Amino acid sequence: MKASRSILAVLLATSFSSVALAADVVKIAITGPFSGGSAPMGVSMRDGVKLAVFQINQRGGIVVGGKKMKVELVERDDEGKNDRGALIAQEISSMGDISAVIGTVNTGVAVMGDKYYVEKGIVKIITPAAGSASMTQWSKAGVKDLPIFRFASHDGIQAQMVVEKALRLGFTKVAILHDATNYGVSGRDDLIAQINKQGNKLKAVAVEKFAIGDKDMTGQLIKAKAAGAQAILIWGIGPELAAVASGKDKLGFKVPMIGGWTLSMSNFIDTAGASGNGALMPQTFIEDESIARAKPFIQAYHKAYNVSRIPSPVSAAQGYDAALLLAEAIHEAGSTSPAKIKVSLENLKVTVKGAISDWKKPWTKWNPLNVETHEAFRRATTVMGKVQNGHVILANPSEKFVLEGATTN
Amino acid sequence: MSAGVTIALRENTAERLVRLALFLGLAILPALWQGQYALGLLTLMAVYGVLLIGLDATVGYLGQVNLAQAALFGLGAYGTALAVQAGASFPIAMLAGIVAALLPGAALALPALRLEGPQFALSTLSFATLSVIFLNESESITHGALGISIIRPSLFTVTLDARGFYWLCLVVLFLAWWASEILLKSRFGLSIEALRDSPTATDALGIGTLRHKALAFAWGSALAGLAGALHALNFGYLQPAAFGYDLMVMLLLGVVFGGRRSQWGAFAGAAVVAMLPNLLSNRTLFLSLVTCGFILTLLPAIRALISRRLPSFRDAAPAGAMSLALALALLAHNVEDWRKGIFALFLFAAVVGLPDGLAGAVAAALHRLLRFTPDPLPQAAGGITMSEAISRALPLRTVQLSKSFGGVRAVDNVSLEIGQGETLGLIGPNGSGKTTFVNLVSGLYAPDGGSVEIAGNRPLPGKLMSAFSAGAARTFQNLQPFSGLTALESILVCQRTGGKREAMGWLRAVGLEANARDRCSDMSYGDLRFLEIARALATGPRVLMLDEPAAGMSKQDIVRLVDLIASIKRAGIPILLIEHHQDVVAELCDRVAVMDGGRVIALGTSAEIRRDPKVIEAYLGADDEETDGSTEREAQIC
Amino acid sequence: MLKVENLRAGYSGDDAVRGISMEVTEGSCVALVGANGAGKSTLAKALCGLLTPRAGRVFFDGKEITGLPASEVARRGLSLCPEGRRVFGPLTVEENLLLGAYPRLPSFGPFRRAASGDLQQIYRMFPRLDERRAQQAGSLSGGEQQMLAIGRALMARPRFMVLDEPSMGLAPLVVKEVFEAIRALHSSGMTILLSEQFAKIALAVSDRAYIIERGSVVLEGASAGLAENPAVMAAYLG
Amino acid sequence: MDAKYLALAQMAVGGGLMGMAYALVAYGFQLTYAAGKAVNFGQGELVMLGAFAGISLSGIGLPYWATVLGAMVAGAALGWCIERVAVRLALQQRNEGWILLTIIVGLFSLSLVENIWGRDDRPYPTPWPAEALDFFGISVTWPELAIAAGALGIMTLVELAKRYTMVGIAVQAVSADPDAAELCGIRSRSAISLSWMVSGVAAAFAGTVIGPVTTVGPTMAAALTLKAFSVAVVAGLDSGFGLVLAGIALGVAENLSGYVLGSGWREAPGLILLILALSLRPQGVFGKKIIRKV
Repeated sequence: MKASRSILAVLLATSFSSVALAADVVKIAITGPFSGGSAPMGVSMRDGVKLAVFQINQRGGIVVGGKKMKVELVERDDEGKNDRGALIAQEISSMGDISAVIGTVNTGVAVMGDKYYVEKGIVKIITPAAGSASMTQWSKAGVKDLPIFRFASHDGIQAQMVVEKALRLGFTKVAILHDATNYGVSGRDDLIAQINKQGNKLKAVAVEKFAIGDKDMTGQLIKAKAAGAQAILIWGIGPELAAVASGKDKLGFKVPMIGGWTLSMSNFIDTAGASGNGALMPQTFIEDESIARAKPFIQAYHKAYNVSRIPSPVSAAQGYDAALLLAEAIHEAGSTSPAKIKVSLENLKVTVKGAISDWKKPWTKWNPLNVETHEAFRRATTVMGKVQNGHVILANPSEKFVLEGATTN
Repeated sequence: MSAGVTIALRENTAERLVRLALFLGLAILPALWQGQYALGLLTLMAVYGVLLIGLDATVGYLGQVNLAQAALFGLGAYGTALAVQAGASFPIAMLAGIVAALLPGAALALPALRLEGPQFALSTLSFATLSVIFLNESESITHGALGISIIRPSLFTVTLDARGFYWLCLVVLFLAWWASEILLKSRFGLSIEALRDSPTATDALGIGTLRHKALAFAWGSALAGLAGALHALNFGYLQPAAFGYDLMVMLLLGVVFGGRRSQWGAFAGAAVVAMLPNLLSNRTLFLSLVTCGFILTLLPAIRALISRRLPSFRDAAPAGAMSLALALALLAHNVEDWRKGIFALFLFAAVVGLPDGLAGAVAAALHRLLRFTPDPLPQAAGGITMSEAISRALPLRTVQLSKSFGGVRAVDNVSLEIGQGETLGLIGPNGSGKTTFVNLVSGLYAPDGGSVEIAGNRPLPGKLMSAFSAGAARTFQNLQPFSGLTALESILVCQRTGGKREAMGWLRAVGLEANARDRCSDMSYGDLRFLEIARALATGPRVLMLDEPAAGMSKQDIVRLVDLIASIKRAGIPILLIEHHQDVVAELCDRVAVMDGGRVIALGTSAEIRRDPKVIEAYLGADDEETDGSTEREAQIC
Repeated sequence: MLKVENLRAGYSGDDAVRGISMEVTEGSCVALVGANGAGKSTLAKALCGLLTPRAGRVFFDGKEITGLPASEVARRGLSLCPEGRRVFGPLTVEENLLLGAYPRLPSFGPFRRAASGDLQQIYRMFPRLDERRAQQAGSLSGGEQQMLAIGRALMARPRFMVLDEPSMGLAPLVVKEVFEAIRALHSSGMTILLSEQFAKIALAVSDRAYIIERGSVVLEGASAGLAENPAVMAAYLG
Repeated sequence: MDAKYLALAQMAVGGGLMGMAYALVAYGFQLTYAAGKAVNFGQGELVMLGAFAGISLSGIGLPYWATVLGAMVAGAALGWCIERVAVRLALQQRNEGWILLTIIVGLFSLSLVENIWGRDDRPYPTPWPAEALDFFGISVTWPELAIAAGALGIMTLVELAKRYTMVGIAVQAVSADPDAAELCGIRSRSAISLSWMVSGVAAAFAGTVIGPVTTVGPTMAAALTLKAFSVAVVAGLDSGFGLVLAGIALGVAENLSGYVLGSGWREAPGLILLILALSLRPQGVFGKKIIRKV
């Protein structure tokens, strides 16, 4: 009896031990899909954040109100499933000691879960989810005070760049291909809106959908080819993009692919092989060690995770920079309270030197009429990348200055 | 010997009290376990509880792997969400959810319910896939992959906060539980269970298969819709992809893990499915869970070793799985990465170690610890009487009935009649076609030629139900017990009129009054034979067919059996009696037909038959001299 | 050669075999006679390992075989020709026969050649099987199936054969044919245990017999003597 | 030929070739179902594990054919494992446990693969030429042809082995009547194990020929399992080469309806046909009718 009671005591003690330690650490949560189809993005983002946190802790932590505090991470795998994401949001927001959240890949998860953070006023930096709905939902709802920030080049910007690029290459007829997820469908809508906005000089001669897991895109491509498309504008994730590329080859349909940032994922580049060459996509980051700013991050990542290439470099770099920005905001707030961190994120004083850029006040006070206030990336901070022989390079080398990064905003 | 407190509670009362306590506990839990997350998990558990109680109707009670529940859940959720968007009030929106699941569920029932096993699973799976395609592609209605967002309307005038909504879910769960229990413990529910154990017997005894399957499926669908409605109102955002294969697998695991055929099991399964994957994220909790699980699973293996035998696979496998889980939990570089694998190991240990599920294991443990007195049984009433006014038509007539299997003519041009109140014996060596004859008459097989007439009606060939409606009831040579039911319940499902008292009356008639509460799977072979006769009698047949009722019975039982059949005969019920025991046949039968090689070789009184050389030969086997003569004689008779 | 001590066996519920002891000496033909449901088939199954006995022991050639799996028992030379024939319906007649010799045929090599001698012997014994060697066994008539079942059991070159209800469901003429084959087998020196409901024919073929009723032996002795015994006849027709 | 009809023909051919892949995976279902009336819902995971095993072997520099052989060996071992760990027990318990235990084993394999080989899809390296072949305007790639040839090849091989080796005949005997087979000295349990091993071999082989077309990733299993299960049940779980016809029919139906109705609806007509086919012929289109006995 005595023994069992002491075992119970030990169990209880261990389960509350994390609470006991919580006093002198800053707790940050990372959420995203670490298993399942979108895992390559989720895992790269997570590892980017962890790398930043590791470096911060190595330096002794964040100085908060004169005291150095280490950062402790809480990881949650949302499996890319909405309900699971919503539950995780509920869990994190009721933990009570979480200062901020970084993450989310799938737009649906953000739409379903973020309201719990908003209710509790917990700061969240969305990265790398690019779907428009994750921010526009708040302007639609007319939320006055929003603790959600985005650190990703959102689909609006990306669609604008894709359409611009297609026009600059002199195309008049394009096919739009997209996957059947929230990401793909909203990407399609953004593209059509952009074509409209840029004067309807492009004509979408075919709009076709494909499902996650589809590996045979012949039907969609035959239709695009028959309609005389000169380029394929595409919104999807790695494996299906690769299937489109190889399907194009099979049919001898030699037109360029221009699409969302996901065309830079290694699972597209590896799987598509030679047929992926020439694909164009907006990028906030390119895994190219010749870019001086990016080099230390790339090398540190390769070393820390023992890889020669990052599965999703954009996700990783954005996760890394988001963590750095957050750390700075906590320092400037001088507190681990989410409310104060939110205010300091909206008014960052110091320029943060990240792997992507020098971030100078990336966000401003939330205005429900203008989602851009909580969006960090602008058209000017995003470049066009191109797949070449297994790597993403700058489509236009003259844009290198953007990545070398004069101060942003 | 512990002198412990004797629990004088009645079993059902105890169960009700525990359930009440459970719900009260759940209702006050948010006050103790604070926070939105706790509420979120509890709400999810309540919603899944409703969903799994519905799924259990098909997976547990009907015994069919139903893969459509997740999709029906989704359809219900979308129905509610669309209704809310259209401005419906709270109760109307809930109703819309139920209807949105019930109607497609009914449409699926039509083709699917004629199937069993893998075929049933596949048709429900196809339906599920179709539903998700529909939700995804009908962008003008459902907004497709973009999903649909709603704001929870107020319930009449009350705006529900998270806690209020949780309480609402609890109330719905309670009602669903209660209604399911009433439904599934009623004659209807018993019929479903009977159906699972022997669809042949339920058809032959007029309980009917299709109708019950359809109703069970409809009930499951309605609950899926209800759960879907709660789900939509809970999260306020829906996407079609959420209702696919992954959810379906989780639900199925939940039902089996919790324990089939019990609302407690469905609830336990829901708790596990809702909580476990989420709780596993907490490192400390998770480690203690794995450790506890590991220690628990070690027990059977250790017990085996103590009694000095090698632990069987069933004893050892859960421990193996849990030790692997423990190793992963302690050694893996990143435990979060292995979450799914560890969850799978947990489930493996549970499914192998607890074949009756969590609820089954707990109930068994409770029964070992405490003694419950069962509810009292009503006084027996009624007895063996002819059910309806005797019609003038012959109870049974077959004309030139034939049936072959492969190259063998099992029944060959058999024409027989049974008169009013007559008992006809049907004897013959093994394999002579007696049982095939009964199978033809009772509609299990369709004859190749000839016709059957029962009490003046011509049932459809090859339809058990049709033969039953005409007035035939039978027992089976290879017993077809409703293994999951008790003796009393077995009678209740077969009765067309009357209640428990009358059912007890039938049990009394066959001398099984004391066994009323025994589960058929635990009854002896002889008792089951008597129970089959009681079952057939309870349907009020116009002709009773007994297929080798004395086979495998002890001498005393045979004496009992003869008395029973004699009393059935006295009540005026015509009987077709297949039997090997000559003394039984001689004592009971007015006439005896002898079959050999699929044909009737002799027909007459017992005494006449006994003198018939063909019969003697058929029974004692062919001697050289006799065979030659007999084949010629045989040709003359037929 | 076969010795059974106080065997009890059954499926669910009551034992169908309630403590039977018996013995079969080498070269003899012993009959088990009893009505349907007396427990003969249960006994036969328990002997050859298809059913694990609940109590008692079985010795074959002086070695205990109680509880061994049927395949092991078969490999030791005890061959059961089961009740209801149980031929492999989808397979051809010749494949059925070959399966009888399975343990000694090469798994991948030229098995037909290895078994050709035995096959010829069976075909000589049952010419009808020769005619239908390429036909599906399920399409044979009852008598042919019974011959096939006996042939299949013989292909194992058994030293001891148990024939369970070989007459079941057969027309009298066919029964005669089958029993002639059994008699021939016996005279060629095979040890046989014959379970049969037709007392007269079983007693005519066998040397010794056990009369079984409700799972127990009620009479035993030389077949000739039992055939004269009016009690045996009475047991069969009441 | 008119461009529209050419496009339809292209879709039909592509669908038919993919249908051969379904048939190949479905064949694995058939083998284990015959052995003990068990359906392995982890069949897709076996395909995936086989493909990953092959990729690992090619990673250490083995040529394609050697990776195929290696994968098949791994498949045999995995098939044996599943039978031992999950199926034997479920069959003894005679409940719906089989379906769950195989799903659970599949779930665990998924997690295993995600952690060993990562979560990414990757290509399966092959020696086939990259450019497509052109038959009267219809393009067909080498890996697609390899699926068709491989499917027919391995099915023919196994079917021949079933008919022309003693072991094969014994396995058939066990599936027809396990008790009678035991009486012939055949160890039924070993025969069932063997069936699972062969099923594993077929699945792993399927992984190595399907992998080059679809790419290999942890998520490839679910879709394949469901498609193959559909093909197996619709054709009839004892239908032999009927699978090939059912597989091709499903593949063609999918592709054509995807083309005509829009890609989102590609599976719908096939599924509706499937439900109808089952309600008309529950034993499967090419299956044998079952007689109830009491």
